[in-house]
Amino acid sequence: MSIADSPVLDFAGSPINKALSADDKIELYRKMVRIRSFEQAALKYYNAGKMGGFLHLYIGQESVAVGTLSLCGPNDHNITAYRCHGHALAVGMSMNECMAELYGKATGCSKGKGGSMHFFAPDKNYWGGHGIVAGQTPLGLGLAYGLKYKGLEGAALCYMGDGAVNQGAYHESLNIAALFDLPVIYVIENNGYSMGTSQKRSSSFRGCLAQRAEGYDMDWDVVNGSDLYEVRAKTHIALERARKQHKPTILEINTYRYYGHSIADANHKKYRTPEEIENYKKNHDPIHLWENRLLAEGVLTAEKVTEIKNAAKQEAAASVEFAEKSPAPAVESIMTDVYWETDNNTPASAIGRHFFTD
Amino acid sequence: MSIADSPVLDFAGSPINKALSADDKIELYRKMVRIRSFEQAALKYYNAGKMGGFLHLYIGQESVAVGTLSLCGPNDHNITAYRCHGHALAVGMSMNECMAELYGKATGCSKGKGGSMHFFAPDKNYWGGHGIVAGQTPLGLGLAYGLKYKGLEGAALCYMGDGAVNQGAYHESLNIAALFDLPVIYVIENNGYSMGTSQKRSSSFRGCLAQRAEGYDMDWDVVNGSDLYEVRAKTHIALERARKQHKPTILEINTYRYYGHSIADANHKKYRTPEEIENYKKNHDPIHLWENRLLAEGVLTAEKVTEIKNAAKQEAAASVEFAEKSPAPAVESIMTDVYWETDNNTPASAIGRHFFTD
Amino acid sequence: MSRILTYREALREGLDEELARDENVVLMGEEVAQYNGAYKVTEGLWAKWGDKRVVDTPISEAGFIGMGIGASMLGVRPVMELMFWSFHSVAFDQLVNNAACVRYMSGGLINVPIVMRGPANGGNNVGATHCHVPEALFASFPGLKVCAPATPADAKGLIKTAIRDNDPVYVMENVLLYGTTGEVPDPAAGDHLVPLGKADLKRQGSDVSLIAHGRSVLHCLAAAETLQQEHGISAEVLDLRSIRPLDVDAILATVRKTNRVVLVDESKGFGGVSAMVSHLIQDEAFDYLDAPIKRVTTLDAPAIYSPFIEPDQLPNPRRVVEKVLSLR
Amino acid sequence: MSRILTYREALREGLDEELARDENVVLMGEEVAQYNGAYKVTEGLWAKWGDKRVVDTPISEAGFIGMGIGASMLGVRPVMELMFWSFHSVAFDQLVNNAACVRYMSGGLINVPIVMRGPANGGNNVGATHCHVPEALFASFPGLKVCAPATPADAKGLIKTAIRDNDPVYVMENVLLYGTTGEVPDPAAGDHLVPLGKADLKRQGSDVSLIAHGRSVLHCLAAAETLQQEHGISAEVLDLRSIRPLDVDAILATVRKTNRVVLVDESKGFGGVSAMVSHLIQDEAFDYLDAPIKRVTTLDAPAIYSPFIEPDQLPNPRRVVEKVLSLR
Ligand SMILES: Cc1ncc(C[n+]2csc(CCOP(=O)(O)OP(=O)(O)O)c2C)c(N)n1
Ligand SMILES: Cc1ncc(C[n+]2csc(CCOP(=O)(O)OP(=O)(O)O)c2C)c(N)n1
Ligand SMILES: [Mg+2]
Ligand SMILES: [Mg+2]
Repeated sequence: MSIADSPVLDFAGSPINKALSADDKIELYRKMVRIRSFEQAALKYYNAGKMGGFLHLYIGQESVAVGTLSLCGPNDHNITAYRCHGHALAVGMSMNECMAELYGKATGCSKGKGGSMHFFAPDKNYWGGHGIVAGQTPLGLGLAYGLKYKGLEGAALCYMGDGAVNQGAYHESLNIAALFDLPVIYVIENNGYSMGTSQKRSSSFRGCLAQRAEGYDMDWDVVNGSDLYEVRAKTHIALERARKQHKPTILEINTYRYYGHSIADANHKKYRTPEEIENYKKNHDPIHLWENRLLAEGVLTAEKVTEIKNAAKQEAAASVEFAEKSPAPAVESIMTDVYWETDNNTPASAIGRHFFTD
Repeated sequence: MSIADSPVLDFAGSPINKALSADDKIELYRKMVRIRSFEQAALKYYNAGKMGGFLHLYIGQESVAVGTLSLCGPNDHNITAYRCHGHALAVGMSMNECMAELYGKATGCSKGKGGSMHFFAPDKNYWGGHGIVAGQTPLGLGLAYGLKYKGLEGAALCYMGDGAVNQGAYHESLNIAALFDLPVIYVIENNGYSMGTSQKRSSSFRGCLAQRAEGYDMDWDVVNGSDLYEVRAKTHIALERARKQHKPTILEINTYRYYGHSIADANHKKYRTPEEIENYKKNHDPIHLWENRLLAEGVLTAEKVTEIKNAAKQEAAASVEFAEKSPAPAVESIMTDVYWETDNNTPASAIGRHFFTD
Repeated sequence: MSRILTYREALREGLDEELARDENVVLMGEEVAQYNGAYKVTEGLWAKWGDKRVVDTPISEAGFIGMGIGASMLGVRPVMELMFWSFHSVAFDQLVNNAACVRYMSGGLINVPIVMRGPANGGNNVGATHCHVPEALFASFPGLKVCAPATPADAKGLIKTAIRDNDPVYVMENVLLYGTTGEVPDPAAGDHLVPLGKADLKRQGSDVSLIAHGRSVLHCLAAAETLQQEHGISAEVLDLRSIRPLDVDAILATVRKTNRVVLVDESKGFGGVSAMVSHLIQDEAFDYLDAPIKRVTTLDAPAIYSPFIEPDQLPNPRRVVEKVLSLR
Repeated sequence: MSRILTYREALREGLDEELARDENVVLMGEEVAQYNGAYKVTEGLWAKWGDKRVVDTPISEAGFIGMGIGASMLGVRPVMELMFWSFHSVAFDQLVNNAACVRYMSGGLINVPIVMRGPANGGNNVGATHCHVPEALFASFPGLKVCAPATPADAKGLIKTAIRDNDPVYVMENVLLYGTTGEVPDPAAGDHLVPLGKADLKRQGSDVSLIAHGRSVLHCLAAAETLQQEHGISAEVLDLRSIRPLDVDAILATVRKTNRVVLVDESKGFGGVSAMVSHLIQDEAFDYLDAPIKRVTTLDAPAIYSPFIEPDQLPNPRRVVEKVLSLR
């Protein structure tokens, strides 16, 4: 959360960024804009009572998912916590299946079973979407273990919040990652707060949260999340370390969320000042900064910006329509997707009673 | 476990050690000898089939409990894991109640309910004796919390093994200790092994295990456990930091166990060489070194040594006799000590069914 | 002398009174202080009582719950909030070993006067990991006590009793009850305490006994109304309130009176409080049963998110009515 | 074609065969490799299969179990040892949320083919924290499967089936059974698999049904012998073997045959497998019951250490006989 203090470095010249074509850069822009549009639509219809439960918006943090995941190849896997919409769209999930999931419709990515916190797309190497703080951190380790076990050159990106670093499961995972040389990258998306608790009220640390890596003899870095070039440049190094050396890394990416912890969080202007929020919006917004950068580079034009924004809005609106029109899940669907064996009607599933509803 | 590499420093001149009278020094010696004698007797009768379950011997590590606990005053509390006999005797529990507990007799310190892993003496500020690896680490934090809450100038010493550092609960405790400024000292009794796993096969770390403290902005130190002067000198600093500043510390005390993990561990000469064990016994035994030191200082004489050793052996033998002669607990005692309210026959305990044995 | 309070206000009043009564009582948990609680149960208490008595913790359930247990051994009386009871899963060892067994393993030398509280329920679309209802799970560990109030008055009375009890008491609240209202005795009339181990007959009846706890009690009361109005069936509703200790006498009394039982329990079908109560009834009132004991439980799958069908997964008045009508 | 093996050897043979059959099978746990297992179940397997297939982990149950779950999502098939099942308490979230719910929350996109195994029992004087018997606890979470073999043949057959099953299967072994012996089919005669969900009638009888799992089955067999010899009572012994899925048909069949039931269960009295089975029986075989269903459970306190009286806390043949004799 010390974005303001970071020295201004320019990562545009890093090889991984120099390799980007103009189209690639525009595509990164489009992805971030689409995430924001999707969530703005979600927010609107959540407030209209169309969804239940929580809605944890990613708005303000888009560069993290888009920047890091833009570097991923077919053997790179990823997993995150409940603030999972940005990653979902970044890996290529459609707005339709995501919006329908928020609505709790049968056409949702999880058939309406998971909701906002539980988007999954294993076909896109995206393993969710997890609601228990830091509960996904050993799973991310396991993805890395699986990659190494199968002899694949890949990495597992495991995202988490700044509040999650104080869960035991994360610590256990760090030690195993370093001890077993597993290709996992823990990405701390440090937005400065865990619900209403500022980082300094939840964690004791020296330097930064990522630096705890040293206690495990592990590499780490801190990243200015509002600069997409920096996110990519530093993540690339960690990815290569994972893929080629099977070595883990902690990356702490400083970022910010503009809305409350979840939309039910009406307190969010109490635990931080309106000025703080405004400052981020004005001076550190990752989409805005990337837009300016590409405009300056001559890669984007004002017309293109408008076109991309409009298209994203339309896509989001269409996904709302898709979700609205989709059928609710049937009550019977409550009882499927519990066991693989019963879902697949295997001989094993016919032996003994599996379900105990009176 | 890097005792051999430690530079040879002399802590005899530390004020806390200079303050020791000849009698004090002899008393420290006596305590260590008594612990060893007690456990040698326990080993003998365990092997004779007189006890059940586990027997985790402290032999080789005596200086840790005796050295650290010798500094404790009325407001200092302590708690440890299952290797708990040394601490029990060091705080002043009698051999009788301890031996009887190993025997599972009604006269045991826990009435035969706890066994080898679960000695307790709250009246001596000793809170056990805990079987789940690192499960006691948040309890130690809680003792510190209680002290601070009540405005007492004291510290909580929480002992643990080198294998316990990779449990999540410990990590959570460290963060809270540093964040809340709690007067707790985590004493890692590093005997180099967690069961059959050497430290380097269980932990990834830079420098040493205690150094992980830096990730929490916490103080730490490493101690040569075979030198009682050093144990006292360094623990004293941590205790003062806790008492006066409410600041936590991790102390890693290098030590060694001569026997297997528990007596059932017949493997213990497979995962470490006989030479390694011999080297410790010969060159690093804390009792032996202290004895030599006191002989050199002229505080002890050969006769006194013999007298102390004989007395300890007799005391241990007497405790065996006490245990042998003590009655087994009555079957009815299984159902007491579950709830405070039922034990004390309070009105609350008369309302509703508390127990559900068919 | 009674006022109408919400369940949330009643809990808060109970906490506030106990903070005033005993300086060793301290509230702890994630967001309980400055944020006023995720569900606002502790609203205003930090402002009133300050940093020492109302404490925000990091997201470290094993750490802070273990800390509370340790402090309780020295006489502090921590009342700890799990933002959801479901998060017990990351602190399970502290909850079932350290809290439940230390007294026993020490031969009675130690007691652990802690209270754990927070919501334990499905029905608010938060999905499988956030909807566990662990009353039976914790009641199965001797050394622990468990209760689950259904009304504001019981919520206040039980939280106060729990805080004064010298054993660990786990209080299961319900997000969907926080806003419900009911009469709560005026503090001026004296301490309002509801004992652990005492069930409450929430409705008299003669044809069938509906036995439940927590929000399921409200389903039973609604179902009883329908049964009376539409089917002429007189249902008695027994609110267990406390799971351990359990008011077995009250259970047997209602069964002996009506001879027919439906147990309503938000647990999943395998186990739950209801399986235990069912066993007890057939064991101790076998000859009084005119029909098998039936249950209404949560459909036996992890909790679904979809707001369209989550209500169908849970016990609800319709399912209770149907079950009663199906009794032979 | 049968050999006499110990329960331990039978498990080991099953593990060894599955390591050979499927290169994705990997054994993990504390001390399972170089130390040959705390209870020597995995003895020799590291020497035979090497570092990749048999892996020692740090004392980080949440970490390594979560790791196994994550790896299983990619097709690895981890068979993980808990040195004691009691240590589930420090990994509970991984065991009941990640393993049990990920399939559901993803709408069926993911499966988690893990096996968790280790001893789950009292009786070896290791005290309250090491003696949990969590069969019912885990069976209450839909998404999980649970079994508890009582004999060497069942141990081998069930561990092999568990490994091939595509859902998480939790296998509850028993320290006190590891050294017991029994016939196990020769591998030359083909794969020996015991399906989940199939109970085994371990002894025929006509007067009373003793229903149990794990070591309690042996108590039932011993008690049945005494009942026959000394009291002329013919007891049938049904070994559930698998807790979830549960062979309800076999349970109802024996009840319909004998009309009298004693359930023997090492759980504590509140809940347990037996409370669930009791509820099922009275629900589905009400008219066949000539007497209330009785249980023999562990005395309802944390596990005591004292070797002098620990056997009295647990079910044992004497207590089973007495319970049968007390049936009216
Ligand atoms: C084990 C657990 N404890 C508490 C919660 C409730 N909770 C959900 S999110 C959250 C804050 C997490 O903050 P952070 O890790 O910084 O992530 P962010 O929300 O900022 O993305 C809390 C306390 C939970 N889901 N799981
Ligand atoms: C959570 C948990 N996991 C595993 C065990 C089994 N176990 C008991 S002691 C031990 C080794 C601990 O080693 P260390 O912490 O170095 O302590 P030492 O025995 O050397 O004193 C293990 C694995 C346990 N008791 N609790
Ligand atoms: Mg955050
Ligand atoms: Mg050790």
